[in-house]
This record gives sequence, structure tokens and C-alpha cells, in this order.
Amino acid sequence: MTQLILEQALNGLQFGLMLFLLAAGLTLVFGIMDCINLAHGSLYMVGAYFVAAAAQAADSFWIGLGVGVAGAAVLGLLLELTLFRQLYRRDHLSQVLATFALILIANEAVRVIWGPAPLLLNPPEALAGPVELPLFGETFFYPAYRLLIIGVGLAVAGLLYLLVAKSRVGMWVRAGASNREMTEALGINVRWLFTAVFVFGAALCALAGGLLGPLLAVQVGMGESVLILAFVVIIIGGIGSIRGALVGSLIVGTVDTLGRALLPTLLRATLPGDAAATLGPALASILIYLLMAGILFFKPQGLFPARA
Amino acid sequence: MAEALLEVRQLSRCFAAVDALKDVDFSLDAGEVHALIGPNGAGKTTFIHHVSGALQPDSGSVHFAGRDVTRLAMHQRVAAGMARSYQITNVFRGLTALDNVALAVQGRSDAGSSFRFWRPVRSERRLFDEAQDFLEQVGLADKAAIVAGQLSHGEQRALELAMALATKPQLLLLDEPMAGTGPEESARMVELIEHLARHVTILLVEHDMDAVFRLADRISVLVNGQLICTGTPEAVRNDTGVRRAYLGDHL
Amino acid sequence: MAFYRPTRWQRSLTIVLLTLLLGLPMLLNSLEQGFYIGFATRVLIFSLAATSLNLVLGFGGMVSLGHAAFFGAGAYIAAICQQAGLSEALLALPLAMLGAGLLALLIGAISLRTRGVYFIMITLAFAQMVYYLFISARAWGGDDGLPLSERMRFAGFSLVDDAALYYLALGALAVVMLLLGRLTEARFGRSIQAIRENETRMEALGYPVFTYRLVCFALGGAVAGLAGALLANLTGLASPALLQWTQSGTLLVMVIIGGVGYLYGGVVGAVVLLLLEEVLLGYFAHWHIVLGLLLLAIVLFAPKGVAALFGRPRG
Amino acid sequence: MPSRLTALAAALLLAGAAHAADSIKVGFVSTLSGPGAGLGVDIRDGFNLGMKQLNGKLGGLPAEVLIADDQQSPDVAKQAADKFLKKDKVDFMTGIVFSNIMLAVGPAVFQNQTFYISANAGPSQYAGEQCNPFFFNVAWQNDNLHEAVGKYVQDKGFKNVVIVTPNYPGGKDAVSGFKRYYKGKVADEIYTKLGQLDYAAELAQIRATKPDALFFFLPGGMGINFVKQFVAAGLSRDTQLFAPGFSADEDVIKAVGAPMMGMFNSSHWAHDMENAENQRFVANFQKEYGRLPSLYASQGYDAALMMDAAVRDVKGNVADKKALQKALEAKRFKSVRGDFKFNTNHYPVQNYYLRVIGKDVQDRVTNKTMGTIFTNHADAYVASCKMK
Repeated sequence: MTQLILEQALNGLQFGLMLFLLAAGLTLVFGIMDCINLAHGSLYMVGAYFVAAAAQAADSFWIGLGVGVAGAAVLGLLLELTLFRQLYRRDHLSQVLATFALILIANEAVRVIWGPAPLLLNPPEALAGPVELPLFGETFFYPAYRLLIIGVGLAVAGLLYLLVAKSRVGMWVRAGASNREMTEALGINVRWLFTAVFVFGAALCALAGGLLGPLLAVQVGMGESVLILAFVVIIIGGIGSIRGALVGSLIVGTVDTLGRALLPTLLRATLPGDAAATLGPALASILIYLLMAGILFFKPQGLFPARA
Repeated sequence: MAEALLEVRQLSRCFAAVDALKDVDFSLDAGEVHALIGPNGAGKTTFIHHVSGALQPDSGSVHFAGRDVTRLAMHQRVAAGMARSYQITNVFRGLTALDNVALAVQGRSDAGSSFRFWRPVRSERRLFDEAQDFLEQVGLADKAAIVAGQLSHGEQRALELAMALATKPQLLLLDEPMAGTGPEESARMVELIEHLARHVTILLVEHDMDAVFRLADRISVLVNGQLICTGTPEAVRNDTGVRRAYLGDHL
Repeated sequence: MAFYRPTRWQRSLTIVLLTLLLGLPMLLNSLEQGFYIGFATRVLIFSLAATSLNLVLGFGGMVSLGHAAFFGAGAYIAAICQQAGLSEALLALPLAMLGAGLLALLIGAISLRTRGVYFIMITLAFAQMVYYLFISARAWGGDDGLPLSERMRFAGFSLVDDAALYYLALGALAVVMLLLGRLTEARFGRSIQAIRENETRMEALGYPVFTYRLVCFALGGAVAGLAGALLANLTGLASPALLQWTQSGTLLVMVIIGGVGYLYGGVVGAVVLLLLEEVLLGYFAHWHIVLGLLLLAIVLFAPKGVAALFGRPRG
Repeated sequence: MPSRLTALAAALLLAGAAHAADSIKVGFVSTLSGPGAGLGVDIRDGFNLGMKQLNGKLGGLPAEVLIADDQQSPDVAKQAADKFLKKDKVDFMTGIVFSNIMLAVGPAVFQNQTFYISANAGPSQYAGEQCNPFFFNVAWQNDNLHEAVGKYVQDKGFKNVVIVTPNYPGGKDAVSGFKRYYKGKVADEIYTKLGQLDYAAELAQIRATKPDALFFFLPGGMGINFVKQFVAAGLSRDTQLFAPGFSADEDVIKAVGAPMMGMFNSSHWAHDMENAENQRFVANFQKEYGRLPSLYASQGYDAALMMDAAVRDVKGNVADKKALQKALEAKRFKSVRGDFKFNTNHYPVQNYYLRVIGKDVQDRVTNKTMGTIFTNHADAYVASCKMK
């Protein structure tokens, strides 16, 4: 039984860290530029397509990942310079409409370029099998590729934490998140800070898209469902705070995975047969929304509000 | 002494280690004009926010007409008869002056509920006539059809007064009515407040000392969130503590 | 901002349009194009749904990105009524409105405690929660949605014939537009518009601002439920796709194209969008790119939307 | 402004009014995007290959095939079908992949008295009490392939089996079919979300139950991801994988490759069948599309041939529904999977074969036919079908 719990916990950690890659970019764009970006999911999708296409062309996962992330960063730069600079000053309604339009354009453009069927993206050959670790007397199997994802996720989280907490640029980012007007007044070239944050967010999206591509499928519309989870994460964590995004994504990741895995078996033990069958999946899928509503009830600004 | 209309007991509130208000005791008798003065940042506007319900205190209580209103929301205190104006003019800039006041009349509990979905408001003559009266009271009778945004600053302050009056309050909280008004506009505002004082109790927060000493029956002085003295204008003028903490030596 | 006042010739235009629409089914049948009666009914139903969002967004000032939850809930309630044997629309439609209205009351009570961006995201998240609730119950058809075995009857008249359902939808839209027209000019309408403009000032005038917004949000939800119940009858299926947040986005697009805060904003937006889709789909399979570019143009260059040409705010 | 709108609408309608009387129209609605896209694309390519061989004619009359993508959503499928039935007034419809979509679209098609030739979805409902004279299935009844695997797993003496299938009608048919012939212990029945792609949680659960065999029915992209993750989790060492033909065919093999080696599955068709019709089909398909045909492609191809034979039988008079029904039931065409005949509920009665995935003579990883599990096997629901 302990193996099951350990494996599900690792699954939760892996899912949480991937959510963090998405939530980090989203919460900064939100916190600093006060701009709601529904098209963040589309950046994740387009990034995954870049990675998949590059991986197929170069016939190597790693080159594909590198090229894909760089391509997404360039796309992020173009988008930021042309559209988002106009949007920062606009009201939230215009931001919602403009970014919703971006989703429509992105989904159709991908369908035109790569066709409606999903793209094939295989993990690197070396990591296709499981890793065997001796644990509590038996050997514990865990897919090597998922361990890679956990590793990359932790590395990026560490890098981001150092960048935001310790570096000068990070200080500007935090200042921008808590009070944008004051930051501008202090003579920081906020325009380029916004661009840098947006591009960095886009790159993180592509990284998540590329890493999750082999586990999920690189297909049209893959961004929409994961976007909701990213929103829930930054609501829980507190808009504009990297720490909030990290804690929020780990909470959502583990609660969602453990809920989906353990709840049905838990309910089956307690409730009569068919009630558990219907209640189990229902409760598991809305667990994180109940969690969000609960947290907001006590802390309406999320756990670590950037804006005091 | 007349039964106190408003009583504030041991009101304290701190914002992240800054004691904005510290154990403030304050009382206001019916029919009185009680001025609250103090240097910038003394906590005057914070005090009014707590009396009007915009902010909740850490400790202490607010009693109005004998009832403990500390936990009541702002709109409930307004319904109980407490109206306020804002330091920075806060009117519906896109609506005509008449519509602004009509909204205030419509909001009153004795003017019928606003949860009405059928009868067009334009057909409720009584509502607009009453609004016109309040405009007359503040001298804006001829500006009824003008959009509030196009009125002069002084006229907008007067409009805000009319809206506060339209809620038929027992107590009127005036937050620096003279702020930003020119000499003859503030003179007209003082006359206006004198006229209003005859039938409504007023808590006046103001920097303009001439207006304060002319209008106030009693004056309280707030410095660094603490009430250092309350009394007649003469008593306050000669109080050494006030002089040193607030007016410096030249008064 | 000023209180919304329809222009003088808007009333006469509405009457002309209404008579035209009454004759449409006969015209279509004579042209042997029965399919377009169903399409016209779909446009009427989406006009109703977009108008319900316009009440919440345009007049109430609440940017809700979860309005599809009530639209879809209405469809599911109709399907569940039909499954339970109640196939009389005269009862099922009000039931759908009541159910969706209560759901809106519940979600509104929690969401309206927040402001700005948080409100947008919380309505989005709650709508997603409603989506998961409906698709996880096997009794309600799980992922495939809940089919209606056959269309309901309205006061005894069967709705199986497309024209009958068309007239029911037209009647519902006409009644709602009449009520909404009155509401916006009545005390409640002026109050929520004033709250939209300056919430603190209205609170300082003694208005229980939270309650007004909640009632407006619930009313919008109820009308969306009505539209959902009608759509379930048209398509014969309460489909989970109705509850998805991208559907909320589409309704939002309709209101914004049509003109936020204009009485006919929802109707014009729905007509323009659905007609554009029908016409363009024939010639350009990837028409969403055209729609996306059109929306960007509207946001950047014409924020007031199409209906701005109709009811210019007076004063 | 609105008056111009209604004028535009009227003009548009007149353009669509002209309707060619003497040609055959086929409405092809299928899943061409999303995880199930591979299946829909194969059916379409198979159907188009059939039309190409009949040089664009059905029963001698010029034929027009209208194609629409249902994006694996019952809602979109209903709208597309409604347009084909009412606006384009098609004579035949085909192409749907998933049973939940078939059940959503069926009623409108039958009410419109249009014949539906299913090239894949064979829900138990249309084989049993809801059977309909206007519904023909040229592929199979959903349960059949699962029954065949159930019988094989039972014969091979596996004792502790886990079943994994999506939570939709097709999935439920799979479980009932498998358990009709497999009498051993079922350790766990895991229902996943239709379209789910990450099976980490389910795989951990499977590892905990330690089954000796695992039967999964996950079509298209779902199957691809499941097998890849199953092998990556190291479960393939001590658990033998079984699947019906449509979770282990060319589309899955092309994506997963070597890890599929040694996997048993059942099917009513295999590309290495000797009959002449099949050899010609496999050769032409490879020439046309450069890949081996999957069983979906063979069903799409058969659907085209079937329509052609029926239209020729009624000499083009598709308006006579009774005659057309008789012609379809007579099945005067030679199917690529050898001979089969229709049961009273219009579902096929045919053989089911055992296949195993290995390397063929050109060293390609593909299916090899091993033997026959069922001969002239009928579905289990025909008794409750009261169609005269």
C-alpha cells in the first residue's frame, strides 16, 4: 500500500510542478500588468506544437524542446509588442475579449498548419522505461520520464525563486507586482520589464507544453482545460506572487491527483456500491474548486497576496 | 445635557503597526455642530470612515441614537439616519444634478423600495419634485438639468451636500466641505451649513479655521490618532496642549 | 455614463422587425428551406442568452465569465424534467428558470464578495465546477449529455414542428425584451446602473449594493436558464459543451459585438455572430481566424460595439 | 442595419434551393480532430478509396460525398447531421466513430427515413430493443471483439484480470462483452474519462492490484498513451496485455511501435487475409496513402461498396425505402474480410480471428493472424430486436 501512496504522491508532485510552470508566467503577467490573459493556454499549446514539430524534424527530443521553447519566446515577444502593450491600459472586459479572440485564432491557425489530428511526440529513448529503486524490501518502479519532469520542475522553481527573491530584476518584479505606479515613478523602465516577464512566461508555457506533450497529446484545444487549473492555482496562491504560484500549484496538483486516485476507493469502502461509483468521480473532479472556495472564504486575496 | 445622538467609546484601529486611532472617546449631542480638527494625517478621515461604517474598528464601539451600530454596514447606518459627504467630491458625473439627488431620494427607506421593475422612474413626479427642493436648499435650483461633470467644483460640493440632505439624515458627517473651494464659494458654503445646522446635527471635519470657529458649538482636536481635548471654541483656542501640538506658537 | 434611453425610432423599428419575424417561417417553407427555421430558432435562443448576460454585464457592470453555467443548467433541467415524465413546457420552462436562478443566486452570493479580476476568475471557476457536477452524474448521461427522447408540448401544442418551437422562442424573446426594457427604466434598472458607475456613492446613499447585484445576477441566470431549456428542445440534447467556459466566452463576444449596456446589444450580437458563422462556414472552413481578427479589431478600434448605432445613451 | 440583414438572409436561401434530383448524396460525419482523429481519418480514407474505385459513382449514378468533422462531440455531430438531412437532403449517412455520438445522431436520421450505414459504431442499443430498419452496421456489434478476447483469455487460463475502458456506451459494451465469455476473477473495473490521456493514477492502482492479465479498450490516442505509459511504468514485465482489434491496430502500432510486440488481440479483419478483394484493397490503399490500412479503413471501404451494390439493385430509385432496405439486406457485394451476412437486426454475423503483434517479412511491426476464435458469430442482443 505504501508504494501506491508514494507513486500517487510523486504523480501529484509531477502534475503540480507542471502547473507551476504555467501559473508562474500567468501570475506575473496578472500581478504586474493587471492584465487577464485567457490566451496563456494557447501559448502552452503552440509551444507544445513547436516542440513536437522540431523534435520530429531533428529526430531528437532535446533539440526539439530547445527549439520549441525558443520559438515560443519569440512568439511571446511579437505578441507582447503588438497586442499586449495596447491591452495593459484597457479595462478587463477588453482584455478578456482580445485574449479570447487570440484563442480562436491560435486554435484555427494550428489546425491549418499542422492539421486537425494530434501530433506525435515520444519521450527520449533513454527515458522510455521505468526506474527501479529498492524500497522497503521490494523494488519500486517509477517512469523515468516523469522523474525527469519532476527534476526540471524543481530546477525551474528553484531558479525562479532565486531570481525573484534574490536578484535585482526580481526586486523590480516584486515591486511591480505590489505597486506598478510607484515602480514606474522610481524610474524603472517598466515597459521592458513587462516584455521580459511576458516572454519568460511564454517560454515557461512552451517548456510545460513540451514536457507534457509525450504524456498527454499535442492536439488542438489542449490549452483550454489546463488554463482553468492555472487560474485556480493563482487564485489560491494570490495574484502576483511566485511563492503563491508554487504553493498553489503543489496543493492543486497533489489534491487533484490524490483525490482522483484515493477518493473512489475510499468511498467504495464506506458508501454502498453505486452511490460511491457516481459520487467518487464527481467529488474528485470538483475537489479543487471546493478547496478554492474554502481558501477564498478565509483569505479573499489568496494565501500570499502580492498587493498588500 | 441633551441625550448624546452619537457616542464613540474607546475606538482603536491600527493599519500594520501604525496606530491610526487610539482609544478615542467622542460624543455628539443632538442639534449641535461639533467640529473635529487636527493636523494632516491625524486620523480625521479614518475616524469618519469608522463612524460611517466604511471601516471596521479593531476595538471600541459606535453608538447612534442609542443603538450599537459598530457592526452595521454603511448602508444600514445611512438608513438609520446618518449621511456623509466625501473629502474628494464623489458624485455621478454622467448624470444630471436632478438625477443625482433623485437617486438619493429614491434610496430612502420611506420613499418606497427600489426593487420595482415596471414603472418608469421618469413618471414619478413626486420623486423629482422633492429632489428639486433639495437642490433649491443648496442653491442649485437652476442647475437641475446640467450634467454634474460640467458643474464648477463648488457647485459639485453643494450637490454632494444636497444628496446627503436628500437621505433626510439626523446626523450629517461633512468631510472637509471647504476643501479646494475659493473664498466666495467657501463663504457661500458656510452660510449653507449654518442654514442646515438649524435642523440637522453636524459633525464637521475641516481645516479652514475661520469656518470652524464660526460654525462650531464644540470643537475636538485629534492628533496622531488621539483626542487631546474637547470644548468650546474659546477653550480650545487657549488650550496650551492644542497650541503646542497643532497650532505652533503663533496663534 | 448616463442612464440608458432607447432612441425615438427604436420602438417603431422593433415593431417592424417583429412582424417580419412572424412571417419568416412561412417565407422559408415556401422557399423549401425548412432547415433555416431551425437555424432562426437557434439565433433567437442565443439572442435570449446573450441578452441575459447583457443584463448582468451591461447594466449590472459584472464581468461574469461563468454565465454558460446557467445556460447549460437550464438545458439539463429541461432534459431531466422530460426524463422524469414532465414534458409540458409550460411547467418545465419556469422550472428551468427557477433552477438556473437559484444556481446563480448561490454562485453570486459567494462570487460577489470579490471584485475585479478575482470576480472574473471565480465565476469562471464555479462554472467549471458546475460542468464537472453535471458530467460526472451517470444518471444524467455523463460525458455524452442527456438526450430528450422527444420535444415537449407547450400548453398542449406539440413542439415537434420546427415552426412551433420557433414561435415559442420568438415569444419568449419578445416578452423578455419588453420586461428588460421596462426594468432598465424602472427604479431597479436605474439603481443597478448607478451601482455599476459608482458603488461606494450608492452605498453612501443607503442602497444595499450587494443585494442589488445579487438580484441582477440571479435574474440574468434565470433568463439564461430559459434560453437553455429552449435550446435543449431545439437540439434534443442537453450537452455538456453548453456548460464549458468557452461557451461563456462566446456569449461574452456576442454582447461585446452587439454593444455592452445597450438594450438590443445581446440580440444584435447574436444575430451578427451566428449569421457570420453560417455564411462564412460555407466558404472558409477556418472561419474562426476571421472571427478572431474581427474581435481584435472591435476591441482595438470600436469598443462600443455595433448596437451603439441604435440606442445612444441620452444626455 | 437589421433590414439589410434579413435581405442578405433571403438572398442566401434562394442560392441553396436548386436540388439535383438524379444524383446520390452521402453525408459523412466523423471524428477528424482530437484523440479519436486517427479512427475517423482511416474510415474517411477507406471510404474515399472505395468511391475512387467506383470512379465517383454509386450504382451508376454520380455521387457527392459531404464530409463534416464532429470533433468527438455529440452536440457538433447533431448539428452537422441536421444540416445534411434537412438542407442537403442526403440519401445515405455514414462515418461516425464513437457510440455516444451514434446514439445522439441516430434518432434524427431514422426519423428522416435516411439509411445509416455504420462503418464503426455498433452500440448494443441498436442491436437490441432500439434496432431500426434504417440502421445497418457493416463493421461489428461493439461487444463482439471483446467477447472474442474474453473467450481467448478464459481459454488461456488467466485468473486475475483488470479491465480498463472509457466511461461511455462503447466502454460499457466492452465490459459486458468481455465478461460474457471470461468467467474468471475480475480484480478491478477501471472507468476512465473519454478522451483522458494521462493514466498515471490508474497505472499506480493497477500496479497495486498486481493482475496477471489486463484487458483494455481505449481507441485511438487514448490507447496510444495508455500502452506507452503502461510500458514506461514497467508493468509490462509481469502483466500480459489484451485488447480488442481497435485498440491494437495500425494507428496504435504506428505510434507506439516495438513495445506492442507480443500483444494478443481479436479482430474480424486482418490485412494479411488471402481473399482477392482484400489483396486488391490493401495494395490500392498502400499505393494511395502510403501506409497499411487499419480495420477502420476496411470498414469505410466496405460501406462504399455496400451503398454501390444497393443503389444498383434498386436501379437508382433510392426514394423507394422498402426496396432499398431489401437491397441493403441482400448484401450483394464482396467484403474485404471474406463473406458475412446480416442478422435480422442488420448487424453482421461473421468470423472473429486471433491476432498477435510481431514483425512481418519486411521487418515491420504489425499484426499477424494466428487462428479463428469464433465462426459465424452473432451478437447477443438480436433476440430482443423486434424488427420485422
